Amino acid sequence: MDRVQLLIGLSIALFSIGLLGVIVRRNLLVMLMCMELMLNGVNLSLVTFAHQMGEAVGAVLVFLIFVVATAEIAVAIPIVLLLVERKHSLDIGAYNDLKG
Amino acid sequence: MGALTWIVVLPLLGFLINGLAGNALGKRFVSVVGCGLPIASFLIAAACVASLLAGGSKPLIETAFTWAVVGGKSFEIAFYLDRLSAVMVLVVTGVGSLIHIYSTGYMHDDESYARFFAYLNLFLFFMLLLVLGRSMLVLFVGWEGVGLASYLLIGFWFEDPEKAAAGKKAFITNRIGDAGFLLGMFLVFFAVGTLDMDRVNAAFAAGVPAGVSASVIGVLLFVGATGKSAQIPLHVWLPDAMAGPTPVSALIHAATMVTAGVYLVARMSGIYVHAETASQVVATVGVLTAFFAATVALVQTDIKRVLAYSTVSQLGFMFLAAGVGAYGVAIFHVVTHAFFKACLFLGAGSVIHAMSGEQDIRRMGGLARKIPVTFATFAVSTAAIAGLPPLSGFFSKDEILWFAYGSVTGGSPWLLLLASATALLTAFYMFRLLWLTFFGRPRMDEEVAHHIHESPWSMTGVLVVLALLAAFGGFFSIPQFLEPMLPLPAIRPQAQSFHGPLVWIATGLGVGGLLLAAYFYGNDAVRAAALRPGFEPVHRLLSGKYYIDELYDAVLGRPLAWISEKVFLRIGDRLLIDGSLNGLAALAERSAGRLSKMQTGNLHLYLFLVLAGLVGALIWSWRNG
Amino acid sequence: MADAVLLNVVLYLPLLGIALIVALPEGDDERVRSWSFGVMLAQFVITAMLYLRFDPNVAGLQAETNLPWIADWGVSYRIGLDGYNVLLVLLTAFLGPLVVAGAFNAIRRDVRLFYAMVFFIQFAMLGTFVAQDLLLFYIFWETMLIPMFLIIGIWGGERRIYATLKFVLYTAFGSILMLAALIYLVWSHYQATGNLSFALADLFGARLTLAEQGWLLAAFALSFAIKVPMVPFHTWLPDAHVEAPTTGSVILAGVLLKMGTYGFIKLGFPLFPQAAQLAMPAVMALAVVSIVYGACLALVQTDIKKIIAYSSISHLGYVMLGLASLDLIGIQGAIIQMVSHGLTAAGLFLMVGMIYERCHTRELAAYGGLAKALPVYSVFFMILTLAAIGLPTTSGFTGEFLVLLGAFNAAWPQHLAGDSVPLVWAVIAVSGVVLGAMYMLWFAQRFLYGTTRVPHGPVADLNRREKLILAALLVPVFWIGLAPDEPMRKTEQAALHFQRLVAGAQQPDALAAAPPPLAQRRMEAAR
Amino acid sequence: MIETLLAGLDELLLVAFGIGALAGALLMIVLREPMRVATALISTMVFLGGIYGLLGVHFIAAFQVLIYVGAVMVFMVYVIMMLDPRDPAIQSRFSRLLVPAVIGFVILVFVLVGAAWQGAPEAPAAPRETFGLQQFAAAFVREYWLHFMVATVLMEAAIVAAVAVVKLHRRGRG
Repeated sequence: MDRVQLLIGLSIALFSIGLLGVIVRRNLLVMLMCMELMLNGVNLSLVTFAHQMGEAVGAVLVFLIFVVATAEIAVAIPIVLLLVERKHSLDIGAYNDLKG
Repeated sequence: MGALTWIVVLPLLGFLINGLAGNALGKRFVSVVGCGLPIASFLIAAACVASLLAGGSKPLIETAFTWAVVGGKSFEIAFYLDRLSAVMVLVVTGVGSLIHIYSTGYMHDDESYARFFAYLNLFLFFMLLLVLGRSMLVLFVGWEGVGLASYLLIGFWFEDPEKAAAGKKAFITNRIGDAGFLLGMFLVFFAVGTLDMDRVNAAFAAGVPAGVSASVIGVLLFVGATGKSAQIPLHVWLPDAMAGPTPVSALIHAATMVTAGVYLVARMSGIYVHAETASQVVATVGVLTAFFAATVALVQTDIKRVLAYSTVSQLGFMFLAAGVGAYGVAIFHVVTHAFFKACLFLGAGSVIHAMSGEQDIRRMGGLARKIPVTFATFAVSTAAIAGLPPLSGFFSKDEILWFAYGSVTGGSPWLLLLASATALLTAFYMFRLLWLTFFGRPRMDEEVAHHIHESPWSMTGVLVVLALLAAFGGFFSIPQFLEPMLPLPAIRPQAQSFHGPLVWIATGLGVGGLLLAAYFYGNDAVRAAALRPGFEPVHRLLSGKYYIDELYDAVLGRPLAWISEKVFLRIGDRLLIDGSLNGLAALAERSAGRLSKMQTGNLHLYLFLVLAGLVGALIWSWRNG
Repeated sequence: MADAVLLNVVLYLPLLGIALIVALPEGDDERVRSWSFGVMLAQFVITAMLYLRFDPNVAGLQAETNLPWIADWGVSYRIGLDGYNVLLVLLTAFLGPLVVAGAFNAIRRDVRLFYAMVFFIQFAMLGTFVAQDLLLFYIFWETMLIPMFLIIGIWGGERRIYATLKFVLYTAFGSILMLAALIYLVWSHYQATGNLSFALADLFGARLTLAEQGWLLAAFALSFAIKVPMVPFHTWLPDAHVEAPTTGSVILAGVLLKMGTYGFIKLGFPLFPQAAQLAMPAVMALAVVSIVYGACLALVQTDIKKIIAYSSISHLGYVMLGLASLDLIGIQGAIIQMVSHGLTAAGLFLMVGMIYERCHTRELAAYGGLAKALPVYSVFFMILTLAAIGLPTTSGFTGEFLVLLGAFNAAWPQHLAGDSVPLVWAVIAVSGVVLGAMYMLWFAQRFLYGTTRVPHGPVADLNRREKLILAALLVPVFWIGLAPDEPMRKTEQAALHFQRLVAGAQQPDALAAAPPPLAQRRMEAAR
Repeated sequence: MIETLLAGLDELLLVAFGIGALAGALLMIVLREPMRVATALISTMVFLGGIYGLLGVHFIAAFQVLIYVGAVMVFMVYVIMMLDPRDPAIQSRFSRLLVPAVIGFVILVFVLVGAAWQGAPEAPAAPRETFGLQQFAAAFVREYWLHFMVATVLMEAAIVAAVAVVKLHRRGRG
């Protein structure tokens, strides 16, 4: 088992666990954090490939993902605050306003 | 600008001045502008005609400007004066000016005095375009323009819905004719590549161009002419057009505009000489119209309607002449008709003026002594239209009868027979009109009778001039004048000897009509009244004008409205198009409603579906590697 | 070069106008109105200069700007004047100030936003006309929808939501198809030549099979036919007109509808000439059906705006007939008829707006005898009505006459050759002249004549502003009617170009030489 | 000797960090308290930073720690502290979809890993020289400046949005 495969496996695992977490956890904040975990998994794969290929593209992308993640969290947190303000709950089950 | 252009432009100036600033300028100024400019036009026209004749009849051509050039074909706005247009332009400006002068008296108390003169000048402008235009395009501009002016003038008293409707009817009927005219014009353009009528005639003189048939062109142009000149089947508008002020009836619906169709046929004679079928159609429609209108005129009781049907009838005579190839004679009748019919209409106007607006001849009678000038001029003109020698109508009508019988191009005994019958009827109903109006016992109310007065000099003076023209106009021998450009047809050999008797027959018809009218309507029309019960159905049919208006309404008007409303709007637009669209929209909405049930609002479910989708997609792509 | 700058100035002046009025303090409506008018007037003056400097003898583009834009996709920022658009650009710029002035009284709510929208749509319309790049054209084309949507949706009548939805759905539906067709066209042109370009000049020569052309033409034509609108894609128009505020109707009738016909003449037919040739009988049939159908429906309407809306359908049918004739006279007539309809329909809608401001109803039955009550109004109305039905000396006559002459000129030889169908259509189209007179005079008679009935009357006759607007509108109406030579010379090269491209396209030989269908080529490439 | 040992250590450390990261991730699923979840996430991130360092991309490692742990997670922790996350409303830790989600998860991992193993690119014979900050910076300035600018704009928009949301929040309250 060589290094790259190991790291890719890890990245897959992190991504999948993140996705699983988003699906199964009910706490809004935990869900957000699981999303961060997914991003981290993707980052890892990018860095691995960049490392393997010896090119900077992957790293650049990672950098941009940092920016996006930061932006995302910067917007998400106030939204969470607003939502909690309205429903007084962090339980995602309370948020079914989109029900058709 | 050359002289010809000035002839046309002066009335336009009058229209602009009176139309834009008339109300601010005062009646006197309006009168001066409104009458002065047409008179100036007449004088210039006379000078131009003089120079035309001095120059050996070489046509005067004046190009004003180029309207458009498309694909190497140029449409020019040019004016053209030859002998034919010389006759027409003199009649139009001459009679037109007289009627303008008459109007200063007739319309004196109307609140829209300036508007009236503006419209009259506008009409004159378009009429002059029509007769002076070199190209069919210019002619068409004038053609439609006079229709517009007529529309505006018929609906002059627009508060009355009936009058406005009459104007509309005139315009639409004319437009139907115009559609035919347009098609004929297109065909000419296709054949010759130009619309300049002198060139078209020249081209046809060298033989009918390839790809077109002269008869098709002739019939199409004649459709236009039937519209403008009120021939069957498009005659329905003219009697209604009498809703306009009487000078308008005289100018437009008797003397000038309605003869435009005859002018067109004469102008395009180069085509018609090659178009035997078309010429036959023209002659037949003409003589039928003449006869038909004369029968209707027998029973009309509105003084202007009698004259209107008589106009339709006389126009039929003109087309009869044109149809048998005697274009010069047709124009001759145009001229004499312009004189006597203008005089009759203006005389009728004078009568109406005297009768405080009453138009029903059943409520007139015994006016001869009260308004002697009007009576005298009216009587002269009546005699002229009835064809009593040596008045103008006699000459032109005699020649028409002669050629209807004798012309090698279409003359026949049938035409003569119908035309003679019409001539007899004409004399009869005209003298009936004269009798009922001027003789016998006065039948009007006391109050009206009290107010009867002779018209002012501006009206009677014009009547006198026109009566003189109607009396002696026959001595201008127009057919000979036009002979160089519109040669008269040869006479069939077997008809040669008939000319002498025909003069006597024509005279006899006029006198016969006179005597019959005197017999029936003298002595307060007791004999006519006695006759009436025996002919009740005929009388009703004639009074109803053969119910042609009703027929058109039932066959064309109502079905059109019905199809538009019920089929196109209800079924086409609302049901089919909007219906199917709304149906689609409703379908989308309903299915969206069902689909929206999937939206549980459960975020976890959505995410799980994402996961499932991801897995599915991966497996699929793995399988299909 | 100077001309190119001027054209860009004309194009972007409306945006400057938006910036100006947005910068104005809130509530200063008077100043918003006068400044908007000023900007529009300046735009018209510059456009008029450009028009005067336009050289009628040059066949190609003038005042051209050609800059790379999205170079990777072959998209360029390419605008310019040619015979196709020069009159329409002038018309748009001419109507601008009149539209602004016409709304001085009518719009009292959100004045700044309103004028910003008017500027916005002006920008988009001019852009659509001058764009010489397919993608640029498409962007402007779509942009037009937004301000129109807002103008009808915010300032419209009671059923405005329904009307806007119908309008937007109809046009957007057509646009989507056009976008797909456009991409396919560029793509297959790229496949065939290796030149990825959205420039119209390149695409005119694109070699496509007849089937491809047919589908692409159908997609383009649907989009344009909806905009024209041709029967049976017309039902959005009456609703949009009725619900739109006066300004909306004026823009819609004055310029927006010309987009459809302009699209046909500039893109639809020349891009796919062989298919267009084959489609011409159908186009002709639809055009004539539009003429008659629109006229018949106008005859039975009771809402003033609907009458004019349906008459628009009829009048634009003439434009399509002229194009379908493929006769030089007919094509020229079609261009003139576009302008003429822009003037008369805009004028009539303005006048309906003026009476609506006074009497607050558009129900024809409520009116009567306006000639007595509002003489000046009636005179203008009558002139515009007569111009609309093509009375000689007005622009309507020039357009109709040339269109019908062209249609007939094209149909008669076919009749001689044994195919009488076009002749029948041409003859029916000529009879449309009668129907036109019927509905317009019927309308005018009930509106202007008879006993005087003025809802909420008595009301004042036209004021000076309104008189000036209408008088200004009549100038080009009579100009084109009396002396169409000048404008027609400017469009002649375009008409020739159109005729050469469409009528001159070789039909059967081209088929053999055409490249195989795209799918086949892709398979080959894959191998 | 020492070299091979060091290389082996490198490998060992990599595996250890990987296991640490994996453990942190799994803990995130099972822990109830959000604060503990956050701690687990932070540890995962730090482990990942270690892996990056081991791979030689030090600056990414530094960013990982600085931005993720230093900025994002601190923000997160603040919010957790602010919101009193022991929400009594949350009856159960997991949603009803736990079982199907786990099944889906297993299949996903299986498929992904299978794909990764099957389609893994041939490792270059000798891994090329790892790029440093210099190449990264150069690439950034020369080729990716537009992307960088776009990201900057996005960042800015996010800040504005965050401020706007908070402002809305205030207004809604006041």
